[in-house]
Amino acid sequence: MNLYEYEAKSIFAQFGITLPPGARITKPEELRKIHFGFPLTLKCQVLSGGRGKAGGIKFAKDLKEGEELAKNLLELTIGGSKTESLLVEPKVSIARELYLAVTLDRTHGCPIFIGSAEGGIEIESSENVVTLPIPYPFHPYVARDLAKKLGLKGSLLLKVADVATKLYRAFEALDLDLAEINPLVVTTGEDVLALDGKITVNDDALGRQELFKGWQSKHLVDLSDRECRSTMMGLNLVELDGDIGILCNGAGLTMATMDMVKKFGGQPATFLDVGGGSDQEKTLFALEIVNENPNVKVILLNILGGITACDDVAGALVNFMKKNPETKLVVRLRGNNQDVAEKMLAQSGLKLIPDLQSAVKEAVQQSKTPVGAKA
Amino acid sequence: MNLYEYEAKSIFAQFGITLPPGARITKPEELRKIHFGFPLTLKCQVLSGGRGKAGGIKFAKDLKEGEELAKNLLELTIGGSKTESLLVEPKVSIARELYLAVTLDRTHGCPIFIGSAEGGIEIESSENVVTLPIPYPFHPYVARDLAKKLGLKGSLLLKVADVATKLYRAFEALDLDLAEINPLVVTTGEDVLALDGKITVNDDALGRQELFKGWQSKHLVDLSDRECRSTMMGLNLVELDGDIGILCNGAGLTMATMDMVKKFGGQPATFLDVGGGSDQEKTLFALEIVNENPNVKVILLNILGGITACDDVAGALVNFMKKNPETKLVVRLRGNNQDVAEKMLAQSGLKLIPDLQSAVKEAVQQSKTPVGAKA
Amino acid sequence: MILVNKDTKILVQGATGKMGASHTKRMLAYGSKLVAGVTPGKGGDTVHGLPVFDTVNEAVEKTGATCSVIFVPPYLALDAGCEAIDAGLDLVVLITEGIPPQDTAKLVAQAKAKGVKLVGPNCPGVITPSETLIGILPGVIFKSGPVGMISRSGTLTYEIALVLSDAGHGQSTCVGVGGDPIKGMGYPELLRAFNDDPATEVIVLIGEIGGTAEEEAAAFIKEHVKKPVVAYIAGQTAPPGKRMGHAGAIISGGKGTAETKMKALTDAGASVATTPNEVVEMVSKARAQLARK
Amino acid sequence: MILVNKDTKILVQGATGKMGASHTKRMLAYGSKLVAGVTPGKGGDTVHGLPVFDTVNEAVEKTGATCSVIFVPPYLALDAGCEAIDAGLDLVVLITEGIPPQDTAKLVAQAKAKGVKLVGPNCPGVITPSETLIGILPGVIFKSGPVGMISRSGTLTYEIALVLSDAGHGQSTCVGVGGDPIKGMGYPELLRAFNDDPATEVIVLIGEIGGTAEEEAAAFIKEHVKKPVVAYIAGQTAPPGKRMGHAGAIISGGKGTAETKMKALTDAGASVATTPNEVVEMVSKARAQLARK
Repeated sequence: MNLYEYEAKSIFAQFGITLPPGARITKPEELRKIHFGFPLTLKCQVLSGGRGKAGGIKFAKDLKEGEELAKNLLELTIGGSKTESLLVEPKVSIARELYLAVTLDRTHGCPIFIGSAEGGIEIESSENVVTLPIPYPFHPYVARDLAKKLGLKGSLLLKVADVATKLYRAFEALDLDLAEINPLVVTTGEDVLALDGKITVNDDALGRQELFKGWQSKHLVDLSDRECRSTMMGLNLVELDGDIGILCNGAGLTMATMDMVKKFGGQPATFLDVGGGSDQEKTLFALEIVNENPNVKVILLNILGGITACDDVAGALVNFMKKNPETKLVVRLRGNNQDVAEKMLAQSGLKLIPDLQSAVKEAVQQSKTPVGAKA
Repeated sequence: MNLYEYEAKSIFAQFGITLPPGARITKPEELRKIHFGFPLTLKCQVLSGGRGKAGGIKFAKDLKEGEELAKNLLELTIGGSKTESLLVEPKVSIARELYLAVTLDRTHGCPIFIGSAEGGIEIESSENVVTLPIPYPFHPYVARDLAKKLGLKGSLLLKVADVATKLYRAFEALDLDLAEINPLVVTTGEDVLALDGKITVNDDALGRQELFKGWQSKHLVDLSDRECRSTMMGLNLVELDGDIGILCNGAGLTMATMDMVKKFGGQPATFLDVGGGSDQEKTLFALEIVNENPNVKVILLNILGGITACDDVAGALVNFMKKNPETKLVVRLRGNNQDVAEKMLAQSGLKLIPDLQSAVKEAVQQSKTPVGAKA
Repeated sequence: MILVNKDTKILVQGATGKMGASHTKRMLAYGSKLVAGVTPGKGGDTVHGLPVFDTVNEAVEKTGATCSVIFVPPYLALDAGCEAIDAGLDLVVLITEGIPPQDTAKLVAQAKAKGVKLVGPNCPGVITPSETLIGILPGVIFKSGPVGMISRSGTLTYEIALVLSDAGHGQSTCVGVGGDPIKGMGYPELLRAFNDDPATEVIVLIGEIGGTAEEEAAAFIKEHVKKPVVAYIAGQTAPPGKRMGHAGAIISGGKGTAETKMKALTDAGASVATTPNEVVEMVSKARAQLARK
Repeated sequence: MILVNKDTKILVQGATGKMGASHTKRMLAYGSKLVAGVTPGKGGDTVHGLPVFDTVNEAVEKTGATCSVIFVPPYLALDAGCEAIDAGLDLVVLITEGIPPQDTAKLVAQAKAKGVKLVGPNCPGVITPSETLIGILPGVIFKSGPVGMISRSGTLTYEIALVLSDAGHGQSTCVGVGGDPIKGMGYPELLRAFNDDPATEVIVLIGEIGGTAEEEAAAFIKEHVKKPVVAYIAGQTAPPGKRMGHAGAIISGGKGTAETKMKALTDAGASVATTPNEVVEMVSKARAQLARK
């Protein structure tokens, strides 16, 4: 779950990281109540990236300009996401900028610090990036090692190491996947402030982090409506541009099926992993949500049972076909209770295809047949 | 720092350990406001042990009896400590009693669980004691291993392991030296309650535990007034029954000096370790506090300088002798700036004895000389 | 075969839960040498004839188990995993999905410190066909033979084992390393084990988008692996920036694409398939070549 | 000599603090091979001519130090100690007094996991007379010779070294293990080292009340130590239940008395003195016996 900048900053503050003063506004006229003076920075609160380039950050020299800019910014849509609010901050007098993050590193299998002596950058494309694995349990010396590797000295080394320590504490305490300060600025007065930040909370940890209880639904704004509903049901749906709706059990098999569809000339419309051990209700929901997509001409259901019982899947299919007799279905079903499932579906006039490659080819062919295609 | 039972219990509650209902009272008439009914248990809140044997726990069947007992108990002195207040609890219907503690173990060099399937006992003299070293970082399975070793089964195993887990969490979070529940009772209704408990906070950690800020002075009641004042000054004073006031630098040397005094026929009146690197002010305070003890006939000051500068000590001595010209002093001073110190003290008429054994013998002899002894 | 065989004594943590119990039954039916279940508070019970203990330490002491397979809920996995690791087992197979990755990182560090092999989490387990099944794989799909398999995916492993078995290419051992970004055993250690295993002729590596594990595997193959490797990468057509089911399956910042992985593996001398059926063709070819030698 | 000699390269953590700086000066004056100071934020400075670095890792990389002596305040000792241990030094000497013992327990566990020798905390350090002094011991008191000393106390060690030196019994190495209940190296490891050290003829063990370390030492002596051991226990007249200066020096629940310790050591074959002067007599006697052999 990605957080808005203002939310990330409230967490930074909670862990003792110094911020510039700031206020969140949802109406231009709220600017009048702000106690710190002009010039001001107005920043769109959106979950998508590329805010700066999309014109989502503006500077106002006085209230009149501020209100005008605020009005426009509050109506701005960036990367498909509507601006949720504005974060207003005084313009900071910057001596230098740094980059600081904690994230999980696959290769080391542990959290790492990422730092750069240049901030406000796209970290993926920066040349001067320093990384440092973080042993568990953490001790602050690791943060000092990082600051040293960034070439810092004296009190600045101590201040940046202190911020890095606090950033790690937040990362660990709140089960974050990413805690990033970019840029971390050093002001002309030698203060070290988190000017902008990004936090990604680990989705699997949401159930044990009191702070984020109930936050999930309002943070799915970069997903389509169907993707959101799937997420809330515990299903992983990714919508694509094609016309073949793919449902499988297991992430790898779903990707492989998608790859095969494409290889044999078809266009996937959905990636939908229904997971292991899905029950009838969940499978039915999955079929319905794929079917809702108006681009879908044919649904390819590929279930290879390990945990999943084929008869449960068949039950869901029978129900679905009753409600949606027009929908084209290609079904590959293999595993536990396959024989029972076969009988159930035969009664509904649906033939199972036991071999995946044949099923994929059949689905591709059906997607290209105009007869009986949905309007 | 030892805590009162009611304080220990408030910490148990904070960490989720279930307690019987309870109220602390300082006046008998407060019993009338207690919302849980009779019979009641009334328990003296004192820091010294042996409360039960000293008659510090009583049961009252009704309000009348309760007020009478409360009046008496509030006036009770146990092991030299005055009763601070009473903890009042309803009588619990007990099915069985257990013992549970977390403490630091010297031999293993780490925290350990101590448990016993019989509670309400003196753990030192119990036969059925189970101990289990606790690896760091802690995981709850260690608490289950303990419960298993105590012979518990089923839901009781889970409940006791849960209490042990919470007890460890408190122990770690609050820098405790000892967290003890004795007895941990299983009620006839299968609830697991901490009926009595003891907490010792590590003295060296008091400076970083917000919860205990300002608590120290009110918890020194088992010390003499002079011992209290020394503790508040950061000095370790133990008062003894003899007449030779011993001041040394370093715990081991102070003990050795005390042992030698006794060996050569003297009686130590104080053990006072002035620590390493003491300054003039602290040394003067130490001399004064030893001199305050009316039993002290002679002060034996033994300083072997490593960190301590002899001239600082000499300065303190010169000052002390000006104020207390009557006090008999035997001084052994050796180490840094010894020559300077020697000159300073020679001017005040005091001769240094460089050898410890000779100094001890001299002090013992002076303690037996009645001439010029203090009144 | 690697890691496990018919003599491996296995205990099941979370054996009395719904999933644990049903897979205990299946593993027993397969012939796996399960010796104990562990569920705190259920000591003394039995599950499908298996004695249940309250603690791993007790189960190990009483039964001599050297391997644990874990089915506990995600937030209890760190505790259960450390219990298994600290008890001094050889191998811990962690099936549980949805463990917060910082917990996994702690488990991985603990396993490393204690010299314990950890497989998973979020994995189907390990099977040495005809000998033992440890986890949730459907045993009937796997046949005994000379193909060693390593995979980040569950059902995709079954799919490929299915077409391999149908084509007469049985498996020495299949290890599902799991779909999470932070995990226990990875490709290099398992590639080394299969390379050293006399029962394995050909190694099949089933990867997917996300991370750089396949690139690291390629480097390892180039350097150390003498046996033929057939690789398959799922997600060749996955869009960037979207998590494709597995927590670890995401192309981010242009990194972790199937393309770069396939190229690295090809460059390292592996045969790289684009469909499961191609995997079969390549294994057939490799075995035919070995037979000619 | 054990643990350290004139070639031991030493870094000083907390070298720019008041205590660290003054002892840095003393150690340099003694001839100890100090190569670096470490104080975060003071990198680039010097202290008594010694270069100061911001981190232990940098200091080790630049100077090749293998030993650290730590003078940081008590609540920073866990961090500084782990920094030293994780940097892969051989020996860490922790002088700091007043460290909360749970922090010490974490340090002890970390040192053990990484195979690093930890001496202290709350200790005077280690001296190999005429070679190197690491810590706060007054160098002038110690003379080179064949007596190996292990002690829980600071100034009492100086007292006994003083009377020994005056009587012509110099020391091979003296190790102050510290007065805290939880500590790094203990008697058994050091007894073993002195027993194996060709430069040591007689071992002097200076214990005190509290705990059972002396009883464990006695068991070790009985089993493993071939050289004569002279022991002294401070606190023979200490009252029970009172902490005598050191955090570890307390008789509680009837345990940890000088009497039981002295008896255990006597039973193990050690000569047990009741005063520092008796220690000298017993060492003289032991050396005379050795000389006759």
